[in-house]
This record gives sequence, C-alpha cells and structure tokens, in this order.
Amino acid sequence: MSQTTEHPAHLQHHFSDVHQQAESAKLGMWIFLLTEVLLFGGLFCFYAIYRSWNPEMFHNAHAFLNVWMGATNTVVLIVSSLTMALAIRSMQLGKRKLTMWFLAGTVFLACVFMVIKYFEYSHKIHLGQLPGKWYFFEGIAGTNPHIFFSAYFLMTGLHGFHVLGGIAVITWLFIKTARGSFSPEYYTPIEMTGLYWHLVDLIWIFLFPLFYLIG
Amino acid sequence: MDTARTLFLPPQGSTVASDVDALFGFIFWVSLFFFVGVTALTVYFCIKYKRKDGKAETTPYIESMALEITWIVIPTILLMVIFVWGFQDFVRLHIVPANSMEIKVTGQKWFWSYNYEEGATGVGELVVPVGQPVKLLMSSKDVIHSFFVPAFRIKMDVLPNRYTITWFEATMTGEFQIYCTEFCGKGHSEMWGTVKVLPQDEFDKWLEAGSGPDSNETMAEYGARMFVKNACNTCHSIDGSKNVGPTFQGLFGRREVMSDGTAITVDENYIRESVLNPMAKQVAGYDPVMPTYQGILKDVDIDGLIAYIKSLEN
Amino acid sequence: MEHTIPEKHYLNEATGWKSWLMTLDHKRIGILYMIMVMFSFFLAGVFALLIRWELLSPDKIFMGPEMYNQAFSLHGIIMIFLFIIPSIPAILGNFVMPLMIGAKDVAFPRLNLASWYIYVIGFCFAVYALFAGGIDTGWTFYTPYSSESTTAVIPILTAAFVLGFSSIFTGLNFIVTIHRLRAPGMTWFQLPLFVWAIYATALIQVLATPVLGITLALLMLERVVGIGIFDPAMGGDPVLFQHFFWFYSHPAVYIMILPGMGIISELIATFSHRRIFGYKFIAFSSLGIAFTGFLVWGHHMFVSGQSDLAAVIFSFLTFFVGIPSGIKILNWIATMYKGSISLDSPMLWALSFLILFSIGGFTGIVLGTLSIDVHLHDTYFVVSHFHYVMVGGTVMAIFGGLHYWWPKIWGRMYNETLARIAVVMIFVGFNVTFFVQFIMGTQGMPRRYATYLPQFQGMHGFSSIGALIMGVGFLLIAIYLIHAIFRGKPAGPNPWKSLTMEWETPSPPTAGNFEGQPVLEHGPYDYDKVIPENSLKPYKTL
Amino acid sequence: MKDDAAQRHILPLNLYLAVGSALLVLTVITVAVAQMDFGPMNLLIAMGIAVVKATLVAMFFMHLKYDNRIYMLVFVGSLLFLAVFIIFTMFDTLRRGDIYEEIAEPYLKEAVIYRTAETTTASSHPAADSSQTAIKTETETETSEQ
Repeated sequence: MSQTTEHPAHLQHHFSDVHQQAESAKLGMWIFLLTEVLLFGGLFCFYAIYRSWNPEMFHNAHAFLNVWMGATNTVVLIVSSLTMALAIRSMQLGKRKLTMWFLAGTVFLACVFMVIKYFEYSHKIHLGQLPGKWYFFEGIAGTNPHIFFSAYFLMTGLHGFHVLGGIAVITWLFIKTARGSFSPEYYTPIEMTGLYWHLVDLIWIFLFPLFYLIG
Repeated sequence: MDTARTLFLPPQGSTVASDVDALFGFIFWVSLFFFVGVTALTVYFCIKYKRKDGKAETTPYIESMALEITWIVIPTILLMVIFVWGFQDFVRLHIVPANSMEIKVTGQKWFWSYNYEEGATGVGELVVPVGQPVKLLMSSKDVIHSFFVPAFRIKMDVLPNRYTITWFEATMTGEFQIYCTEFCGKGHSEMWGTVKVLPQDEFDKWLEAGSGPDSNETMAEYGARMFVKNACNTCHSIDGSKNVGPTFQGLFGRREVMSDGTAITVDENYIRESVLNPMAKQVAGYDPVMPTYQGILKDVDIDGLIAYIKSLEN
Repeated sequence: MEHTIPEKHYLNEATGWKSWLMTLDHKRIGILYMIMVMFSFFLAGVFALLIRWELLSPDKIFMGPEMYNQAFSLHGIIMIFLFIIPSIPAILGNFVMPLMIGAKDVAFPRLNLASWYIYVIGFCFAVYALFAGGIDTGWTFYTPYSSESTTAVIPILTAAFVLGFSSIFTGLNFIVTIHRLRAPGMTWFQLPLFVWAIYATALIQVLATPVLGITLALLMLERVVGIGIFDPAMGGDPVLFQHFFWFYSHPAVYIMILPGMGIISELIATFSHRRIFGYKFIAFSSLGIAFTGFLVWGHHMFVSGQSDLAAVIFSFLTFFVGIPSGIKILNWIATMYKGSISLDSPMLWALSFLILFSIGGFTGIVLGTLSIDVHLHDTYFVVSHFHYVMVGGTVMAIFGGLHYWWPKIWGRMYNETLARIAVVMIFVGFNVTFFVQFIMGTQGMPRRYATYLPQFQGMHGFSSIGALIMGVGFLLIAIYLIHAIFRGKPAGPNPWKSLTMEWETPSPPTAGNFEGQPVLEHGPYDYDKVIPENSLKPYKTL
Repeated sequence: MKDDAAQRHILPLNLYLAVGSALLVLTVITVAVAQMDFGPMNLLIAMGIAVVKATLVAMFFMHLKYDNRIYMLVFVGSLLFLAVFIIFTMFDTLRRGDIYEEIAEPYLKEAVIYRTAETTTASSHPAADSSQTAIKTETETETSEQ
C-alpha cells in the first residue's frame, strides 16, 4: 500500500478519501453479513420443513433441551452485544482504556457462552441425543427424532463456530487497541467486527425460541 | 403443423400425446416466426448499414417508448397463452382417470419390474391392454430413477422414500421404448424396457397364462428368454467379457473365489442362492450390487436359468 | 497511423514471478484468472471431445459406462464451477470493470487476490479428485446417488464449496467497487452496460452462493457422519436436496449468462457506432433477470415428484425470465438500425451470440411449459438447450469480449483474418454439434447415456463431427491470440474507436490505471456527440 | 458527503443501556410466555418477540436507524431472499400428493421401501400430515368431469 504524506496512514492508495474507504468497508461488511444470513438460511429452511412435517416429534424432542441454560446463554450473548456496542462508542469518544475493558468483557462473555454450550453438548452426547445415524437415545415419541438433533447440532454448531471466530477476532482487536492502532478517526475494524458480532447475537435470538421454546 | 411433429416427435401412442404435440407445434411455429424475423433483421441491418470506407457516420439517436412497450407486451401475452395451455395439459397428465387399472412399478439398479393387481409380475416388459387407462404406482428400491415412455409423452421420477404416480392410455398396439432418465449409475444407459400394448383379449390371455416354457421350448431356451426378460443381460455377459457381474459363459462348474476369500464351485444351489439372496456369497472383484429376485422369479424360471447357464459352455 | 507500446505499463512495471503472485493490481489478477480459467476450459473441452468420440457408436469404443459417467460428470463440473461461472466476471470483470468506471482498482485488492488463491485451492481439489477416483454423480450431485457413489465425491464437493467462496468474494468486491469507486460524474445511468451486467451478476453471486455452500456442506456431512437429512433411509427427503441445489444453481445460470449479455451490449454499441437503444431497459432487464432468476428454480423439477402447486407456480414465473432476455435482444437489434456497422471479429461473435442465444431462449420456452417438459425433461433436448445458452451465449460472449479487449489487455492486435475464420468455424461447428441434439431429444434420447439405441447413431455421429470442428476452432483461437501477445502489431489506445472509459488509457494501461482521479466527460455511448479516435487524449481529472 | 460527524454518529450511553435492558426484559417475557399454552399462537408469539428483539439489535446496536439507507436495503434484501427460499420450498413440501394422496393411502403404511434402517423408528410418509388443500378440491372436480 503506497502512502503519500498528506494522506493518513490507513488510507489505501485507490481510495480518494477516508470517508470513501470507510463507507466501502461498511458496505462490504454488510454484504458479507448478507451472505451469512443466507448461509444460515439454508439451515433455517431445513428446520422449517422438517418441523412442518413432524411437529409433534419436534415438540417432544425439544423437551430434552435445558431452557435455563438456553436462556442464560441468550442473556450472556445480549450483554456481550451491548459491551461490543459500547466498545465502539468508547473508541468514538477516544477512550482507549475503556474500549479495551469492553472488548475484554465481550470476549469473556463469549467464552462463558461456549462453556455453557460445552456442558449442554456433552450432556447430549452422553445420552445419545445425537444427529443422524449416531442417535441412540430412546424415549422421544414421534418419527425420526434424530432429525431434530441433526438440526440442533448443525444450527447451534455453525453458530458456535461463528462465536469462536468472533472470540479470535475480538482478541486481535484487543491487542491492536492496546498497541494504539485505533483512534476516533480510524476504528473501522472495531466497527466491522461489531456488526459481525451483533449478527451472531441476532441469529441466536432466533435459535433460542426455535429450539428451546417450542410451544 | 405436422412437419414439426414428424421431424421432431416420436409416434403418438397415448391419448395425451396429441395434446402435448399440438402445443409443441404451436410454440415451434411461433418461435420460428420470431427467430426468422430476428435473424433476417440482423442480417439486413448488417448489409444495409455496413460501415463504408472505414468512416463511422453518426446519426441522431432515436428513442421509442411505444416500441419498447410493444415488444414487452406482445411476448408477455403469447407466453401467458403458452403457460395456460401447458398448465391445462399438465393437469390432465397428472389426474388419473377413475377407471384405471393399477400396476405397481419398481425401479432398481438397473431394471424395471411390475406387479399387477391380479398377481402377475413382470420384469423389463410392461404388458398393458390398448384403450384402457393404466395407472402406474411407482417407487424405487435404491436411488432415484425416472420412468419415461417417449411415445406416451409421460415421464415421472421414481423415488426411494415415497410413491409417485403417472398414467397413460395407449391408443395403438405395439411395442414402445421405456427409458430411465434420472442418472442412476453404471447401468443407467441400459435401464431399458418396453411397453407391450396388446388388444384387450390378448392381454387377458397373457394375464391368465402362468409362467413356464411353451410346449415347443426346451428349458434352456426358456431360460434364455428369462435371461433377457429379467434384464440379467444388463450385468452378465454370455461372451466371456467382464461386466457389472461375472460372465455366464462357462460359469457352471467353474471354481470362483468369493469376496471373503473362500472358493466354491458353481452348481445349481449356488446359482439359486445367488438369484434369491445375492449378498450371501459374492465372487471377488465385483461390487455387491446384485438385487434379489425373491418374489419376482418363480422356481420354474430359476430352473430355466440354470439350464440356460449350463448350456453356455466355453 | 503506426502505434507504439508505451514504455511503462502494468505488464512490465514490476517483474519476476513474485510480482505476479503477490500482485494487488486488478489487471494482473484478471490475467492470473485468465490462465487458470482457460486451462480449465481446455481440460473440460477435452472431456467433451472424449464424450463425443465415445458416442460415435452405441457399442463401447474406448470408455465403458463407468468411465463415461466420469467423463460427463467431470466435463460438467469443470465447465460450470471452474470455467463458466468465474469466466467473464473474474477475467474481464476484473480487468475492465474498474477501468470502465474510472477507478484505480477494485475496492478490496487483497480480497481480490485472495479470491484468486481460493480459486486455485478449489482447482487443486478438483484435480486431486480427478486422480483420487474421479466422480460419477453428474454436476448435480443428486442424492441418494451421491451419498452412495464410491467415487471421490468429498474432494469434488470440497472443490465446489471452496470455489463458491471465491465467487462470493469476487461478487462482494464488485458490488462495493461499483457503489463506491465510480469516477465523479459517473452516475448510475452513465455506467456502461457491461458494468450493469457485472453488478447484477455480483448480486446473484452473493445471494445464491452461500446456499450452495451450506448445501454442499450438508451433503458432505451426510456422507461423512450420516446426519440423514437427505437420506431416505433415515426419514430424509432427496427431493429437498434438489430444492437446495437448484436454489443456487438456477440463479447460477444467470451468473453465467448476464455478464455475457453485458459484453454483447458493449460490442453492439461500439461496432454499430451508435448510442445503445433503450439503455434503461437493458440495464433494468439485467436486474430483472437477476431477481426473477431466484423465483424459478423448481422448473428443473417438474417431474421430480414436487407438488403440483409448486410446479405450476414455478412454471408461471419461468415465463417472466424470458421477457427481459427478449427485451435485450430486440434492443440490440434496434441499436444496429441506422448504425455504421463494422463486421470486425468481435462483432461477428456478437452476431453469433444473437442468433444462437435466440435459439436457446426459444427452446427455453418449450422447456418451461409444463406439459411439454414432462416429455423433454432430461433428454438431449435439455442438453442442447443449455448448450445453446451457455456455449451459444456465454462462450460466444467471452470470446467476443476477449477479442474486443485483447488489444487493451496486451496492447497488441491479433490476426483478423484468422479470427474471422475461427468465429465461422465455431459457429458452424457448434450448430452441427447441437442442432441435431434437439431432434434426438424430442425423439426421446435421454441424457447421460453411455450407450443408446442404434436408431440414434446417425445423429450422434453428425454431432461428433461438429464437436471436432469446434475443437479445431478453439485451438486456432488459442494459437493466434497467444501469438498476438508477443508478435502482434501495436494496437493503439482505442483501436475500435469506442467511447467507454477504458479506451482512454494507453494499451496496455499503466499500473495505476489513470493519472489522478479522472472525471467523466461524456456518456459511454455518446456516439452522436463525440467522435472517438485511436489516440491518447488527455482527460479531465479532479 | 464528507460529513464525518454523520458517519461517526455517537449515540448516547443511556440509549444503549435502554436497548440492552429492553432485550433482557423481552428474553424474560419470551421464556415466561413459553410456559403457557396458546395453541397455534405459540410459534407466532415466540417469533414475534424474536423479531422485535432482532429489530432492536439491528436498529440501534448495528446503527441501521442512523446509517445510510443502503445498508438497510442490503439487510432487508437478505431476509427477503431467505423468505423466498423457505416459502417457495414449502410450496412443494407442504403440498405433496395433493392430487393423489388418497389413492396412495393404502401404501403409506409401508412407506419405508428403501433399505430398512436399523437405528431409527419407521418413518411415515413425509407428506402424510399434509392437510386437504384448495388445489385438491379443484382437481377433484376436474376428475369428476371426466
């Protein structure tokens, strides 16, 4: 990246000004989020169709999910979303230390989320409530209960991978912030990661009632 | 209209065929009209407005909303006519008449078999009466197949997890080709069959007649007939060449090594077991793909096949 | 007038293999893509010739059914995922689009390079699969066959999965570029129609490809761990897989054809030397096709056992895809009216496109009609139809585009006589190959058959002769185009006297495309106002 | 266009806290409501609350309310195409066998005609639950006409 003296260090040569660069990044990020929505969309479609075919089995199977763990995780993710938003706000105001605290908080909450997920998963693996041909649990009435757990593990699993990705990126942001790479003039990476993290939260907002709260 | 049909389409063997062909003819002539128009205009413009002496001359630009709207509206109307027409025929293709006779069709790698309500069974050759609606209730034992009779203009996928239905009413006697049109693996391109349309009385006779050799037929000749009829020839050669399964040439009495390493000599019992329970002992070096003929072949058929295989010496 | 090659340009500005493999210049990335994509085209073309050779006779010539199934599957997979989907956007879109809108590069140059590397990774997986047992499922991967097949299904699915990401990133990059990096003065309705087409294509790429990703991932999980979503033995539904697959793969057809239509718009306007007729109609029809393309996937499944309600809805909507395509063709012809038409080789490709794509379109109407599709589904009629659209459409367009921009890319001109011979060979060879397939199809010849009834032998033989003519034609093109890179006569900045912005740069362009930020001075098709010359004129900058 | 202030729209802290609390309250509500039974409304209520929560996150945390409209367009567009995907697929999956379901009824009992699975219970016909539909009556009338 060539840099000329009158340009800020973070401005790439093919953009005419910082604003154009920031808006490009944001549009790119939103389109990336759009592809994420459609990636998850395939699984939502799969869920919707099998639930419409086997409503009773879905109802019976969901009773084996722990609502309290799910609800706790929902709260954890919502709070982490809030801390992420506040991290951006702090950087907008130029409060670097505060930003670091909020980023650290977000990572911590994300880890809490994954720990709770770990307990949920290991309990199900132990009982044999597993996807597809690995399913050996008995006691759920209805046809093909393994399909429910296929959906459960696929959707929460893919979501879990996104949380892990988020943890990695936010940790990287934390280090960059500590090194002073960001300023109220340039904080695009934090803003973009924030969008990503909110989407992860947003997807969970739908996963929670669809799996844990089937009426 | 008829030129398009005779150039392109196979004979019309069922009641729906002429309807489908009429629409095909309509689209064909309309398309031809527009295609000739488009091509002629293109060629005419290329000649008429050819650049001369390398000098590009510019003329003022014209714009015509009226023209744009015309060539949006006219095709839209034509396309809607085509849609409605096709939709009506499609409904007719899908609604089975109430007085149909029902035949259960099973597709599997790589042959078709048929079960009649009267108890008769068949493989490869579907025998039906002329002038009688026939409903085919179809399912697959392995992957997706598709049942296609060009002369009847019918096609329907045959699925492993549920039944699909199609129907036809043959309008002429004769034999018509059946194809599988959903890719199903090695034998896909030979998963053929025929529909044999008989007059009602001959069909009734066929339905009543049991199996077994005709009076002037030896068991081996009968077996040869069964060999083709039951599509054994799709996978087993009789000239020594390797196909999906071992060749039948010189098979009887041969020592074969099984996939579990043991060796056995092919005798009557082994052949019988291989027909009814093919997975029990398999010759090494072949994929375990042979389907069972339990419930399809009668004892006399198997006897015939054994006699036939015995006759195929090296 | 004699032209010379400028001393400094993007090709010699930096040297050494590293300057290529680490380049962030959209023009060089376009060329990197060209090498890979054209090699894939060659590879898939070889499979096509093998198929046509085997089909000379209903008996085995040199391929048994197993090898034949692999040959047609690989032909399809390589052609679609490695050649035709990336072809125009990644090669010409990359090279030309930023120049056309007066930008110095795409919005995210690193992502652009990453897309290429991802493509290469996908390519490697595909080649690996080729040696690790091949693939015999066809490019459609229908379950349950694909979950049972003993061939290298996983590597090939991984290849398609990875290639999907390459496609997504390219699309994302282009959308942002077109939104954010247009030169001052270049409003949306001053964009060249090629850019509109690339934009519509990019929209489909980002909207549809993620669904392909998840579908292939599910299929892989089905094979590896047996999640049973598409497996009938476990209560799964194989027809659902077809929905998932075609939700991507039908819009993907428009990823293939839309950029081709964009190229044709440029060619017709330039070589007719005339303002394009119905600019807004052509521009919006691209968006219209992109949108409607998402609503019609079920027309691939009329006989699959989907509900009749779905079949009727999909058929109804299918007819609305035909209309924007028709609008484009008629507007192109109207553009030629009272033009000043020069029949240089790129224009000959465009004219071939017009004729062949029309046939492809009309036969598409036949197939979209419910009752007739029952008869024609999965026959050679379908094969012929989509080859008329994909080869008669996209391949004609990409070669038209390559011939059109070749002097811009390399600064040198190819042999025009050979180019005209080649286009005639391809046109004739193509029709010989595929027209008889319409007749075979209507008579009931199913596709994907390694052998066939003797009654079809004459037509199959005829078809194979055409394939040979095409093969020789493409070889000829490769020879004179490559020759032109090294020995061609310098072409000058604007050999076709076109008005779009890329022709205001020297040929080949400099590394940064423009000196300073250029400002748009005239529209892309203002032939009635501006007289273009084959010389460098200083442009206004900011 | 170069108005940096517009791009760096800084929202008041209280707004963030208010939105965060609203999300938490809605979470509590949705869990509480799920313990009661409203019949077919259950799904609607749960999804309705989720949509409200998602809107809050998108509007305030993701700044859609204050940003250029194009981002809203991108986001809503993605949901639109997702809806097309699900709804059009359901045109098939919910309406299978409309025309011939009754005819096939006797066979549905033995619907697993694929290789029999050992680990799973026998599955019923995927479309067995699909209700009688409008198109069915329509086509039946046509049958009777024939």
